[in-house]
Amino acid sequence: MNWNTALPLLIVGSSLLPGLVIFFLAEKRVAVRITLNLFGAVLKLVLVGVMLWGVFHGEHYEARLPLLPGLDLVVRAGPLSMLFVTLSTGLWLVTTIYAIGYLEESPHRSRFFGFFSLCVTATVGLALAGNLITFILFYELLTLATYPLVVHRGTEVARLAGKNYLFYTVGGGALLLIGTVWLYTLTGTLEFTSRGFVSGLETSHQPALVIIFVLIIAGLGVKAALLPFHGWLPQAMVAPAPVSALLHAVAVVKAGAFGIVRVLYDVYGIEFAASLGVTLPLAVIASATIIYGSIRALYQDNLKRRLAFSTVSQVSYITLGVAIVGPIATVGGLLHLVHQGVQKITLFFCAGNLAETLGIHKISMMNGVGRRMPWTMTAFTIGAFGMIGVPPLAGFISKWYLGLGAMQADQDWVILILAGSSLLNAAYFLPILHTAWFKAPPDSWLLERDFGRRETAWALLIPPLVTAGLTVLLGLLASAPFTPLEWARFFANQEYVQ
Amino acid sequence: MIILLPLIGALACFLWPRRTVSPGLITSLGIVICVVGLGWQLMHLGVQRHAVGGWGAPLGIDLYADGLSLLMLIVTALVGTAISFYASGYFDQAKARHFWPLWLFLWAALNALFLSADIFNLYVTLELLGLAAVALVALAGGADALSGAMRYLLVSLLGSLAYLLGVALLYHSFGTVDIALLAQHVESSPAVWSAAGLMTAGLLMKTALFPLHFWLPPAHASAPAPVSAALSALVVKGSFYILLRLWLEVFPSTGSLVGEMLAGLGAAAVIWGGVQALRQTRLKMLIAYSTVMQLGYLFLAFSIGSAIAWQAALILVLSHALAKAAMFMAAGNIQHFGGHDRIADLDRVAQRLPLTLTAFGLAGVSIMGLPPSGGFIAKWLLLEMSIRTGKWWWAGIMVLGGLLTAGYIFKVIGRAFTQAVVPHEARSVPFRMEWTALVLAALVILLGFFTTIPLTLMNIGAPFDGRPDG
Amino acid sequence: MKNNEQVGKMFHMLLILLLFVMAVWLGYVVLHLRASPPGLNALVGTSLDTSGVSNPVTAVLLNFRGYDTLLEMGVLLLALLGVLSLGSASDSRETPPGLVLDFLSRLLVPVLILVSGYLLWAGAHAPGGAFQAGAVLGAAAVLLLLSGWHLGEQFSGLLLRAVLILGIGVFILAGIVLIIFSGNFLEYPQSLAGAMILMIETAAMLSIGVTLAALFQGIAPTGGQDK
Amino acid sequence: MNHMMLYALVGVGLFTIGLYALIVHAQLLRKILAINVMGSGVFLILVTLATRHQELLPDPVPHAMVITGIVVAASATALALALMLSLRAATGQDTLIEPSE
Repeated sequence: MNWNTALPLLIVGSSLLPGLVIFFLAEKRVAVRITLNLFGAVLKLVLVGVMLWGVFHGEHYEARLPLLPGLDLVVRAGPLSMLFVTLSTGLWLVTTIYAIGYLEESPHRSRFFGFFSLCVTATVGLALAGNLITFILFYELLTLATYPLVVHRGTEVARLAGKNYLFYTVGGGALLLIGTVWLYTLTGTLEFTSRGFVSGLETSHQPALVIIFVLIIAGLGVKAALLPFHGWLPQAMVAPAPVSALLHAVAVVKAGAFGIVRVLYDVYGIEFAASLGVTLPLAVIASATIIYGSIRALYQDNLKRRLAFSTVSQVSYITLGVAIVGPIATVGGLLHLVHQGVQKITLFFCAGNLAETLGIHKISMMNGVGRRMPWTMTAFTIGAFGMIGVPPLAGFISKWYLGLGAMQADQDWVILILAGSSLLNAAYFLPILHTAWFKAPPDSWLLERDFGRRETAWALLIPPLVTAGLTVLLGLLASAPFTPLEWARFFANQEYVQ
Repeated sequence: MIILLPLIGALACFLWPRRTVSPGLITSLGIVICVVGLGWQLMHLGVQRHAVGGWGAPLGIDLYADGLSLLMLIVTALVGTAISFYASGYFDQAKARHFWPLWLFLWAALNALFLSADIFNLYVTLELLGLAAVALVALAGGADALSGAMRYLLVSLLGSLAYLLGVALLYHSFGTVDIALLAQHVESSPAVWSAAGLMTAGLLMKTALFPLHFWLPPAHASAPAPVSAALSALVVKGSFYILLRLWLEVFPSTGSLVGEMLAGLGAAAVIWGGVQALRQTRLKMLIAYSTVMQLGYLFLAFSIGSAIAWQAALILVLSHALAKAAMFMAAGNIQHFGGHDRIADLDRVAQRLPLTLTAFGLAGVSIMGLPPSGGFIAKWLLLEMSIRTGKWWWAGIMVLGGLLTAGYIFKVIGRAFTQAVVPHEARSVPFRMEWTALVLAALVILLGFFTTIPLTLMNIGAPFDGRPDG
Repeated sequence: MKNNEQVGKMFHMLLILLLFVMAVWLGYVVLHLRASPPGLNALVGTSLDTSGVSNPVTAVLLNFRGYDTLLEMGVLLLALLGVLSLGSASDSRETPPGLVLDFLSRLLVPVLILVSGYLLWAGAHAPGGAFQAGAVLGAAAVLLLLSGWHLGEQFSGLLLRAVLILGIGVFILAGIVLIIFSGNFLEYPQSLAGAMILMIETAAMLSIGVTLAALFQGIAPTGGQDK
Repeated sequence: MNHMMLYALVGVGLFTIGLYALIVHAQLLRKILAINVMGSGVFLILVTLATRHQELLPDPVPHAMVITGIVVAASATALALALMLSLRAATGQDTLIEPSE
């Protein structure tokens, strides 16, 4: 086994092993657990950095394990995987720090961090997956690993939310599975290939291919919270804040969106998919989800619920971008995969801080909170502006590319969607900001915890500030080397070269 | 000789009842070594045939080992060893002196069954198996267990008699009871079809295929935990194995109407078992209905009928055996710890047995057919084959079954995360009982990555490629 | 309720009908079996000379298909184990036997033992053998139990169990020894076959007899007492 | 058709009657007896069919099978009776009961 084989395995294993060890740690061994967690996260980040460098210089990283005759488990590094791997690894480190601060003193921490690590393992695994069956394997693992996190609080509400989550995701998994098996019987391979591997099939198979596409996309759409499969996401907000961050930004929702990109580009091939006539309906559904999510978000008073509906809306930008069929729109969609993640995680961290420090869960209770927690609310503001798409923040860049891509592909109606949703974004974010900054604070907060001169614990404050900083940087330095923009272009070039 | 060792062990345990545990465990390890030896033989020398008494068929009895038998023996050895370890912590002195001889007899019967190539000899092993299983169920004592055991005994005897009548018809038609010889002579005739019908019906009773499953849940649910594990994981597979052998080798063509009918019943079992499992309020009943359901999957292969479908069914046998044993052990731990197995009150118990719960969860992953696990691979292959052969409705059944399974597995697991209100008085669970369950469950997950090994093993002697020639 | 009854009746009729059809079909099948089955008769005849016994049934039971018989001894022992594990074993009934029973048993038991010995011996060349002999022996033991005989404490422990497993134990032992000598499990060398079969049969008879008696003892209801 | 075949038919009849009784009767003792009747039917068929050729000696193999079968049946019956008695001691009735919740 040489280095190029070992590296992807190491990247997957660097969270798996600490995770497994953590399960068996006694509850009170805090120091060991924190060390393990951080060690895994940092190590992973370093390894990913090495891999980034390698992939950029044309190295080929791949490891396979025979699963069945003719079917291997494959992990392989490519531009698209690197984009997602880097995102989730980076955000994982931040989220781990945050979770350590957030869950201080709460019960079942070993269990929590164990599954937490598994969850990231699954995400990285599916990002690196080199064929559809490996993808499914990690995709289902992700479902299983997130379930205990969703129900972590152990209340009846949490149990029901978990039940709901499973109902959707396991159902989705079943659709995905059946679509994949069917595809396999037609093609005899599931290996991800640039520009797809199904286009060589006889034309008589096309109706079947369309049905398979619908099955697979529906299966993935559950996690990507596409309309009408979005129902689980707002409910799952009962989970602790780090878990929400994980669901919305790092892992689950992104896994769905990422899967859609994979299937569209590396299984069907975007041009073949367009010739099957399946991309336009997908774009329409994505658009509908964008508008619907935004409108629902307007009516939520619970902060995390509003953020959740915002995610429903924002994640569909990714799908929309890749379904428009055009290199620039693809770049936009992929960029949004990263940018939305960074921005949304900021928002959830801040929401968690408010809940943890002051006991605030509702927007109507946020009067003047900016004066009590200025740093947190600054980060929140940056995240929110990014979501709305205010230049020069990250969100602006991705929306810009989306718009440009739509024009290039002659899909002008998309511009309307983008504009409309940006307005709606503003409509549901700006009131929050107004409440927080410009209304008078109440005499006392609901459940205030004292942190001396700081507004809250360091472990809670640093992560949102870091991600907010990233939001700014990703916007300002969008065209510097090694940015997501460059990777996305790298990928789009591979897929669209004639 | 794989059969004799447990027999001797059983006798030893009977002879010296005070110290049953150590001979029991030594025997278990001995069997494992023997099975490994046989596996080595098969891999290097090919299929083995041993003529007992030196006479050979048709006069004497032949033992026959190919990949199929080997795989079943391996499953039995794995699960059996685990059960032995588990039981050494489970039973108190008074029960143990009865458990060990009975259990080793059961094991001997299974091994004998998997090695026999003679349909009358199979009848004797079936009876041995049935009686041992019944006696083990009754070991739990109490009205439920006794009634379950009684029902089981009646069904088992009825099944055996139907089988025996079939054997009689076959013998008098062809003058032999050796499977290979029968395979050469059999031709379609009313007698053959009656024999096939009788034997199949008898074996289906014992395999508890819907709608002949009624006896299984009470028996499996009321037995002591290690026994439940053995019954669900191994005993029902014994009669399934005979069924498989008969239809693969003796009776003409599997893709026929009978195959479709069996698969149809299997599909009904999947749905019915799943729905019933969802409705149960007791954990062990739930697991027992889950067995009814999973057995249904096996019969789908009768319709699909290709070699790969059979292999998938066997992978399913393997992973189900491991997973179900782990589940029953976990349930046993919970019952031991909290004194009950009501699902609604599990939260008081489960949180304090994290290892047990993990075992249950991991086993559940395989039972649901989610990756990574042996159950997933089996399901993948079955799905693939059903679509390939154009029988996509079975794929639909499988997916629906998977969803039902997820429903009932998480019905249990979900309880484990809710906060317990009332603290619960509890007995501590021996270390090895928790770990045995966990190891089995971990094995079934690992199986998801290393399926190629059992696939290679079971293909020794190509048991699935239609009838053996010659 | 009436409706229920009617359904029950319907079901009943249906069952009878189904069973009737099954019976007719099986009858037809039995009558029309292939005219000349290539039975094993001829083969048994030719192999009989080398089997060590001259009664074909015994030859089949203990030589050709001896393995079946071995497992069957297992079944018998297993049933006993099962019965014992139910834990209802009890002393024999408390009421003293009547005069007739007492007298008869004293008279019959020796005869029965003698008969069983004869059957065992005869099994080599005429109908008879270990099972028949064992059954008679068992009957003798049951008779003793019924008429109030007790086994001494010193016999009911290890020794009794040793006798119970004697049959199958000797069988297995012989099999293993034979593997070493002739390469096949239970393959008797021609010269010793008769003697070995007799030895196994003797052990089997003892075990069968005692097992049957023990089964009876295990099942026998406790005389009059509750639980 | 010779008289032996008549016995075989009786065997079929016994099997059927036993099956009927097994299904219809609730009492365990009757069920156990029914099983035994069925068994006798099977044994009868096995043995009588062995003598279909008057010119030859009866085929010994089925005889051996029947002996084995009888021993098995006797063992099973013993176990069944013991179970039945234990069940009656535990529940006070001689029929099967449904599992309790």
